[in-house]
Amino acid sequence: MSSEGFTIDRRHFGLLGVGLAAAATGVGAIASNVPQAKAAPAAPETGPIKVGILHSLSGTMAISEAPLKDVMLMLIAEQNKKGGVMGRQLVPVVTDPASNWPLFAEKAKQLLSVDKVAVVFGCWTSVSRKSVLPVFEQLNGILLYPVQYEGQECSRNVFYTGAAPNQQAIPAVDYLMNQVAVKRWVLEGTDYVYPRTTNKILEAYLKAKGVASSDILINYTPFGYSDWQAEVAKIKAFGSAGKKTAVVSTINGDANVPFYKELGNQGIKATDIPVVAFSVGEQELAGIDTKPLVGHLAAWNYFQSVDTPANKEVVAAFKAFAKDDKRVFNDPMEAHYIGFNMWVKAVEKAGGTDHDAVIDAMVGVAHPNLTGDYATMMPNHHLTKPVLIGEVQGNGMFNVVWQTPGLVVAQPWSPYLPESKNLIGDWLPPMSCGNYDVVAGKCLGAKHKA
Amino acid sequence: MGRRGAGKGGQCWRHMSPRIALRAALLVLTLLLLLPTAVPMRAHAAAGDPFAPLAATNFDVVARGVRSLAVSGNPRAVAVIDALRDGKLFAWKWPRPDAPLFIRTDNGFVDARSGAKVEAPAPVNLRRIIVNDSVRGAIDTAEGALGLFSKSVAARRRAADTLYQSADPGALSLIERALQSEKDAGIARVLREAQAAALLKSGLKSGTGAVEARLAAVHELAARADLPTRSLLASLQGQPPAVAAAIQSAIRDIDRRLQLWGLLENVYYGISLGAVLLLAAAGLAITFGVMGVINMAHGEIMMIGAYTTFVVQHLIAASAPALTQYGLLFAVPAAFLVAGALGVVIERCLIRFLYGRPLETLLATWGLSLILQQAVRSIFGPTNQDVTSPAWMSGYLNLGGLTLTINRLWIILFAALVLGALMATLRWGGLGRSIRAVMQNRRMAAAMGIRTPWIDALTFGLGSGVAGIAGVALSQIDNVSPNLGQNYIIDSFLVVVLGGVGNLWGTVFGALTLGVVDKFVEPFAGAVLGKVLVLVFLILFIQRRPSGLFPVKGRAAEA
Amino acid sequence: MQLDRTAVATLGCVLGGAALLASLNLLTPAASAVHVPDFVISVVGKYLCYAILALAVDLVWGFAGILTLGHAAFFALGGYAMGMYLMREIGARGVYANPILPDFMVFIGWNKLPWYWYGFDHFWFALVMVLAVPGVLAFVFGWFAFRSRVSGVYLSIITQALTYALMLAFFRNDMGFGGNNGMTDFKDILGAPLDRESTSAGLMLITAIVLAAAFLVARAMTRSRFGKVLMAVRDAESRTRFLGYRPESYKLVVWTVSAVLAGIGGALYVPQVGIINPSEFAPGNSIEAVIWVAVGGRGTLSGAILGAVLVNLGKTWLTSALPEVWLFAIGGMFIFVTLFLPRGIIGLFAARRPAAGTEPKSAAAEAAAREAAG
Amino acid sequence: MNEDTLLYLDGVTVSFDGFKALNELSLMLEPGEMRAVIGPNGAGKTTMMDVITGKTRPDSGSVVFGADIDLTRLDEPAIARLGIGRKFQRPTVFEPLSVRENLLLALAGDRSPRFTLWARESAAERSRIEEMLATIRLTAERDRRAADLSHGQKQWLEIGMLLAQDPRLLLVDEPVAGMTDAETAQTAELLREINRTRSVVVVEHDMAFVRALGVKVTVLHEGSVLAEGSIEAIQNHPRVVEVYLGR
Repeated sequence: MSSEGFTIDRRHFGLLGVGLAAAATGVGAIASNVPQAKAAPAAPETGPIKVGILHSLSGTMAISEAPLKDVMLMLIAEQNKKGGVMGRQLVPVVTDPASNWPLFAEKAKQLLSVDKVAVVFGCWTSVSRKSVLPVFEQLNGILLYPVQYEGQECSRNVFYTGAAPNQQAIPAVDYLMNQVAVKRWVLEGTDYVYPRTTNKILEAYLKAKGVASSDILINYTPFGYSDWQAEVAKIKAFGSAGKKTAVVSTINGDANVPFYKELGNQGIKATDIPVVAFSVGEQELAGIDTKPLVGHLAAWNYFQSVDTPANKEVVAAFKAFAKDDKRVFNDPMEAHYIGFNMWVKAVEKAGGTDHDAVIDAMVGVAHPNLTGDYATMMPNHHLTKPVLIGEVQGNGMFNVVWQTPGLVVAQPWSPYLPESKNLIGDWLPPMSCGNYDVVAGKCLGAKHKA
Repeated sequence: MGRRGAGKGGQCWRHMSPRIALRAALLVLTLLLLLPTAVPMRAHAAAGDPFAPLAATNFDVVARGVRSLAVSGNPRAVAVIDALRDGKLFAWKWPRPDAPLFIRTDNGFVDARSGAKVEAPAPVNLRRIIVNDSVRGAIDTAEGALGLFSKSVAARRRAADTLYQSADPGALSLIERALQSEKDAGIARVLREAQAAALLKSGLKSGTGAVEARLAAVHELAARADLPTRSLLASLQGQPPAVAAAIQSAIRDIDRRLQLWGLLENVYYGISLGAVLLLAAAGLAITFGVMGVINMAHGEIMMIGAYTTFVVQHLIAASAPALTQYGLLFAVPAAFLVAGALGVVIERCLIRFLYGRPLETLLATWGLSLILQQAVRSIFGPTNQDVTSPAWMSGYLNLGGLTLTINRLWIILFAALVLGALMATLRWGGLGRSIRAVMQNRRMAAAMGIRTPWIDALTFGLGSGVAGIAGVALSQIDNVSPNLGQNYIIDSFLVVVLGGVGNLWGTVFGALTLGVVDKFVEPFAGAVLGKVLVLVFLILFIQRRPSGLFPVKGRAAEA
Repeated sequence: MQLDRTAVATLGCVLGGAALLASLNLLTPAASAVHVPDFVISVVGKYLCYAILALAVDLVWGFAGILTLGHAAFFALGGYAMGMYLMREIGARGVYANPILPDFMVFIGWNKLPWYWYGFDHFWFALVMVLAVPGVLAFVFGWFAFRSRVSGVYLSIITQALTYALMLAFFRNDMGFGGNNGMTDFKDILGAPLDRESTSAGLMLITAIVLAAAFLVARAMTRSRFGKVLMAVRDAESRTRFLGYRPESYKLVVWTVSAVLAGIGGALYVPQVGIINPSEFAPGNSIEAVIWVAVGGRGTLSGAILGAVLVNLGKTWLTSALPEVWLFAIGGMFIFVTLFLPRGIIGLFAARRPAAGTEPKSAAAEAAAREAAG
Repeated sequence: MNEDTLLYLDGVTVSFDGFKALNELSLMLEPGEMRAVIGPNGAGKTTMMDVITGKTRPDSGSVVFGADIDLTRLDEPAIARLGIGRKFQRPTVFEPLSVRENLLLALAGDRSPRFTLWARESAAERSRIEEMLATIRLTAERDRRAADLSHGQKQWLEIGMLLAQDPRLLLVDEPVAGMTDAETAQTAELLREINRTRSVVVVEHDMAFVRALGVKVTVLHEGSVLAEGSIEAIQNHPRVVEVYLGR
């Protein structure tokens, strides 16, 4: 080595020492705010209760997820005003998984094993949920997942406060079939798991109802698809076969605005070809001029426009909290509202935040929906929900035109899919199983040992 | 609905004095007991009464009720249907033989059938009749039918169209009456078509079912070869064999014609996509193509342009509502200035330190793009912003079998204008001349007294300004969200590279090629795979032509 | 091969640090003050995988002057190969208890395994694929690109197009790689359950060892005569042609090696983060990898490692400490580094003149070289 | 064609979008000859070099090396390996590498990655480098980065690299541009020395230098040969005086 090479090396040496030492200590620092750390994160039983919030504040999903963080902060603040839970204050722990799926897993691990949160409210996309699922099961955490999803999952550590397909898709199709006399169906979706599964369920369901496969058109587009001209024209053509046609849209958030704009521009009115969407709520409509869309449909378990005192109260509170009168309240927000209150009740019921105790206590807890009736946490960790069909109005709100006569109990395992038709989930003893095959009479997954 | 009703009743307790509440409760009880017997009586009452179906709880029934009511010629029809549309029509909530209907007016309730004033029923007994889109459709038709005799040509025209769309046999007599009085030839034609449609829809046994008449009708319709007609013809069932055959052949012609138009339509889609890409890439063609700056924040600059549009629209809506329709016209220069200024700042504070290190520029601007995104996110919030499209930019126009959406047309035109202006500036403008001078030979230009650093800043500003303008256009077809830019940055670079760096015409061809290829691959490969194929084609293409469609030839290229 | 102190220091920090953390995690009781929680282990393991990727990027960018904006593609491909093995390893423990088909195939209704999934039930086969898939893709891509003398920005852009195309393709559920959700819910690797601390600690250690090995290989390559030719190509490509060297073949070799390296990094990454999905192909990831190198110090292998670790450390910390504004911080850092530390953090500490033949030369010289080539 | 030509350009034409850089250029070089090529800017001197070294493909015409090797079919590396070395106008040495390493890379030998990956520096190579260093008077600088050499030293280093390549034909582009008189003289000396063992083509503006070389001169004008002969003959050639010396 040349002499100057040598000096550099010495500096490198020091530098790298510093660098990686810094790395080690830095990582240590992240961990240091906890006295002890082994897998099972028994949250402390005294002092404030930490509540993890795992929603993307940046990246592509921020548009949908960031508002959920605000709702959680509001709920926690209000609970603390009421004196917290069992006299203990709640402390929100906010992180930003930045719409990056591996980061979701990392953050979940951090929340559970480092911050020792008692519960986590978070995730939006299926993939983020799938990515954190192993972490929650390994560290026996609790996740409240507020978004409607494709089902085919039933974890002991997750409480699904959003809709399962039979709590959203199927009633919507029933409505179109019976009330609008639709005969021909376009299943238009973004190419990922939720639309794929939902459309498979719907296809099976429609066929079961005697719809010919020639009357079903299934089509997928990429994420963030913005040039809808050809697709919409295709729909128009498909709709010109002389039978009443409807579009069932599972198009993902970002692609919706251009889709509806194109519909409007190509002059497709709801009276010609109604579109019923499962991922379009007040939040998504906030981005567009809805006049051309009046009459198009969305199926949710909640609409901001629903006229009940409880709802008015919460919506007003949220607008006040966000200091912005234009902020909207939507279905996943209500899911968080219900989920949070249920968790509070469960903690009080269990007399503490011990995860196993709370998980067991959650089942059977009931809390009023903002739309009336009670949501009850069923043994399959899903909620009973009313299903509302709303029509888009000029002001970006929905006008409820129909709702299921009673509450719908979630079926996480769709009876319309061959692979899951025999499965049920029930986390109460003696079954204590997320995917129990009623025909084979055995638990396919890991049975929980209490 | 029953349960929902109960829910509503439940809420009303709070607002009612105990006495009324009690009475209502009793009422509910008794009525619930009556229910089973009530249903058939109501059905009986419905017979002959054109209003009864409106009280039904099934939207389909209501819709059909509206149609028949409209053509029934009942004097109260107009008032009732308007009330229904405006959500002022109420039904008695509990089943009752005569299913009463009320219209809420500013001063109390009137009976729908008679129009006579009635004392207000207790809210607990009322159910607002909800209008869903199928009912709304029926109302449109109805109003169409009712507008058939209005003075204004436009109204009659609309009426005729809706009648054609609805093809309601019940309206036949109405149409005939209208035809006798109708002077306007165009409207008369539509009416005849509507008549034909209605005729074909009408059941066989109704006397009008003569085969000749139907054949004539089919012929009449086959003339207008558009999708609605196709769907109408396709929907016809139980026709006499001869007629059925005629219909089939008619449909076949229409399909053949539409197919041809379909090809053209694809081209149009391709071009309009190309126009969008061109707008997105034009600015880059300056900053990257001419200056060689790999500006990863280009997309974010477009995003800023889009947000400028949003802000301008709101300012105008607030200050000069009269001009709201033309907000965009003000947004264009505003976006150019804002983005341009931003560009100059970026160049002065960042880019100029990195000349000769193009790859480092890439990294720095990437960092910048993150910052801009987050900045917008913190200022405007992460959610989409509502940029309204002015009336003159929405809707579509039919050109033969082509459906040209107007906003796309505008964007194509706009892209052409922007490009023209850009080329003019570069070719003839004083700035353009010095830009070219500096880019060709910096030292010489400097020697000739051109202040090269200043020119660099202006050039970058120009490119950014154009990107800002592109943002205005994008705000019309895409989300105005902090992520707006990211969806376009890669495509923009591909366009510039495909066209050949440093050549505006190349950029044009690059954009149009990408657009059209994409739209022609899409139908059979699907949107997702289509895009993949286009990218693969692009990679292979660049292997063949390492410096784009229009490489800068000669020794200059080597330097 | 004799080691100078840089190498010793780097190896020492990587191996020593990893060993220390692992032992502190496994051997000390949870209660003790020096105990290292599993979270730290998994995070460090992730950083080390990124460091391998950074090393790969530095090889081609720092030493051959090829700015790749698509290296995450090779990383992800390696990851997918490993993911497919882990998927098969789940066997009948999936929610549908299907012994052959992974869950995602069951619920998009496939009833037989596609041919390209055969063999992935064997670990050795997966390993071969981890090397082969990125290697072959890189070789074919590079063979075309370099032979037709695609270079500079053009190359960067098409590498970006490559990874972008792959991302879109893998998003398609019909591809049979799990679409948007990718692959997750892995149970164990070679029989060792992934949710056990010892496994994650072990994986982290293995990653450290692989990183060290990769560092040595890269170092040997760049110090050999081959490496010197490479740098000659980087700084004055046409000049080397007139000396009778074929730059394209040199680029092709280093490009392919680097791709394989990236693939290995990805393969180690997947079992530790527990998910692989198409967003790993996102062009942004590739750019970030380049930025790690720039931050650490382009053209110095230790710098690449340092950069990868520090930047990601910052990310982990900021996303929790100031979730609202962390993008400002990260973005600002990138700008600062490129503006004021053109030679990265290493450059800060290194003597005024860098060691012979390590760092790329100044803009002026680059310009000179370009003109001379004309 | 006759056996003892080393390089034979026959009717070579090159044009960049319309502009003819070389126009029917023909030129013949004997083995062991040193030839000076002069001409005003844009006369096509550099383009001629490009054509010979395979950087530019001629539109028409042939370039034959030795007995029967058609250079227009080969690319730069192949031509270089045939033993045609080129020195650029602006010195291009590998800045980050040391003087020794520069020479090492230039030494004749296997150029394939397969070889260089495992190659160790052999004793033969070491001695060759030392003698090269002596020839170009850089022995003292052997371990300095090429970047730190003076302009003249870089010129020599590059010439040294050419020698290390051990070429049969050497193309030298304006070797003394920007050199001190002393350095110029030394360079002329150096070239003559080189010329003892191999043929050389020198492109130069500096008439003093060309005279100092005292060799056959070819005058290029607008892409073709205007005149050829001894420096004296050239200087009295009326056309040359007219177009080149511009009197």
